[in-house]
Amino acid sequence: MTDQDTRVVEALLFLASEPLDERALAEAAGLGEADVEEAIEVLLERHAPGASGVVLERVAQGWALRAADEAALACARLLDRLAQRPLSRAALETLAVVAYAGPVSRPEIARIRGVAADNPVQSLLERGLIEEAGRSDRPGQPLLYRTTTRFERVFSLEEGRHSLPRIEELGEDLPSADEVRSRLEAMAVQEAVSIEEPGPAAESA
Amino acid sequence: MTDQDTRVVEALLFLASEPLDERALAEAAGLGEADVEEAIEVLLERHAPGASGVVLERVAQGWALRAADEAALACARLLDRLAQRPLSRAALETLAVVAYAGPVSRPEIARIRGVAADNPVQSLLERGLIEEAGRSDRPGQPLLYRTTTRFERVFSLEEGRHSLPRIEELGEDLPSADEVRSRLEAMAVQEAVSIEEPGPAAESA
Amino acid sequence: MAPTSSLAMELDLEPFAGPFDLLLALVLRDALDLGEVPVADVCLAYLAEIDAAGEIDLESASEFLVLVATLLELKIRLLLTPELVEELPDAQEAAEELAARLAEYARVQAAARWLEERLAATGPRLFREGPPALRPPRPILDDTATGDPADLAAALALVMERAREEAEPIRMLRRRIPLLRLLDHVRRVVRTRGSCTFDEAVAGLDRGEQAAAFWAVLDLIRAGEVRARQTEPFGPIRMRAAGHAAHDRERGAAA
Repeated sequence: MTDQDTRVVEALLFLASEPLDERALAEAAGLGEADVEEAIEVLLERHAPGASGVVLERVAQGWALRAADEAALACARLLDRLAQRPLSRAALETLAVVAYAGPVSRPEIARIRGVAADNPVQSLLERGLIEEAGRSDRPGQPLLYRTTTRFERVFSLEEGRHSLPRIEELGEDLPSADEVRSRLEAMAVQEAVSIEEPGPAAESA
Repeated sequence: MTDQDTRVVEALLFLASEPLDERALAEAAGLGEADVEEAIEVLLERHAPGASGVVLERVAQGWALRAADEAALACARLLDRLAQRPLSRAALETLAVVAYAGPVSRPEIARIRGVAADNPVQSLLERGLIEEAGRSDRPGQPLLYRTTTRFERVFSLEEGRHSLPRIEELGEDLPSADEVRSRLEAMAVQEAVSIEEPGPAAESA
Repeated sequence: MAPTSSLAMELDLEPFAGPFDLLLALVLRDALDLGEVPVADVCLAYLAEIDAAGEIDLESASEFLVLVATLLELKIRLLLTPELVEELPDAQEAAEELAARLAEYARVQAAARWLEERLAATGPRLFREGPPALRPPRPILDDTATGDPADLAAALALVMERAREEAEPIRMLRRRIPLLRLLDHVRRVVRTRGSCTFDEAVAGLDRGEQAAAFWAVLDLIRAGEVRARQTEPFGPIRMRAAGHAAHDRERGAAA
């Protein structure tokens, strides 16, 4: 691997607007994958935080350049991104469903969340975090949605969806169906008691 | 001017999709123009041919980074590979709108398709299937896009837009792009609520 | 209109992302005695939320019905003797399904929280999403005809179809509210009674008519026929005929 090879790999990473894996880099550069790996090693130093305004990172199962964190504010100003509103809870939940269960259709998302998913799906489409992925073969053939490479970059998922934590790792205090069931029954018991003594709200109704 | 300022300017140049002049850089970075000029001096050395795969260049409208000449072949291979991937549905729809109704702006495409068009437009630009065609005289003067000669070759349209397949609803002869556009827009923004005057029966109810 | 139930105040329904969210929050709340959150209150709170939103999301409303019906089935089961429960085989199934769905939803919430925290921890990841400002020289360009023009026609037809679907007009009946009659009505009530509250004056009218009556009151105040006082937000609005309260006029002159 020569210095020129390194520069060619650097140029490819600059040109592409999506993460590239070692194979794609090797094919385009006309190099072996081992050479590409060596070039990446050199470039990781050259494009480390604090060394360059452009940082090389492992993301979405590939390699990509992005603006350094210290330049985030200036870049946001340039791209006029300051006005972007944070994701709503509905959008985050919908994104979680698509990321873990995708490709999924709108009706399936609605079933899982218990509420219509039209607005959050639209907002996620507009932000480029999810995209259409064909049609379901269920009745009505609803459109299916999956997460995008952009999603993996925004959330900094090194190996794409594989970098999402497994559901079991998300929290020890997640209730099991059995627990929820017994709590529901406890609620229903209380409800049965409260029917004999209606509260003021029930009275006024 | 600090090293960090230089890195911020570097990040801005990397992120921009058009050349930036000193004033634009100074505004985004929150620096004085003299500081920006100093940063440019440093970056010209860092991004000189032979030193980096990404070269800093002065062009008419300002400063811009570009893949080095020595990487030209590799870059061409990469772009061709990217261009050969199948178009997403969103990209194909956007391309159809530009082909039948172009030149159109991003806001117009979004209105017609009912969803923001930023990502598909970027991907079509990258593939060289559409290109910029001046600015609209509508408020905000958005950029207009039209299809390229490359598009005509890829889709074997010998007579350009006149070779596009007829769409029954658009009439026997392909109407002008203006007509197609205004009909599509009329369809999309049609008044969604119509208020009916009640008959005498409704009034008595 | 404002949620009357104390539960609604306490739960601050606004941030809830749907009925599952609400029910899960209730079910999982350890601190509170669950007896204090009867389903009747949940219903009232939900209705108030719908009322405030001004429109009914049919999908979410029907989900809510299913949810409440399941709770009621559970309750019935607990009130009945085991023999009678035998005759309600579906109740068991419905309760199990609801519990399973809520547990699944709890996992979605946890995943959403993880995403949110990830976003906060990594900060904005800014990258270029299109071609750079300058293209490299392109010695080779593969322009082989790989596209099918028929795909373009089909894509445009799809766009047109969707545009039409989305523009499906909704028909609404325009309601005529007899404003002048309401003006006369308010004027008559205030004159005959000398003084009364707004609620008394509009008793028996529906919501649209009440709104129009409020406009009528404002008009009568403007014309100097009626005086009105409200001592606190949402408090009763006391109205009196202008001629009937000389001291009111004095107070007004002093102010």
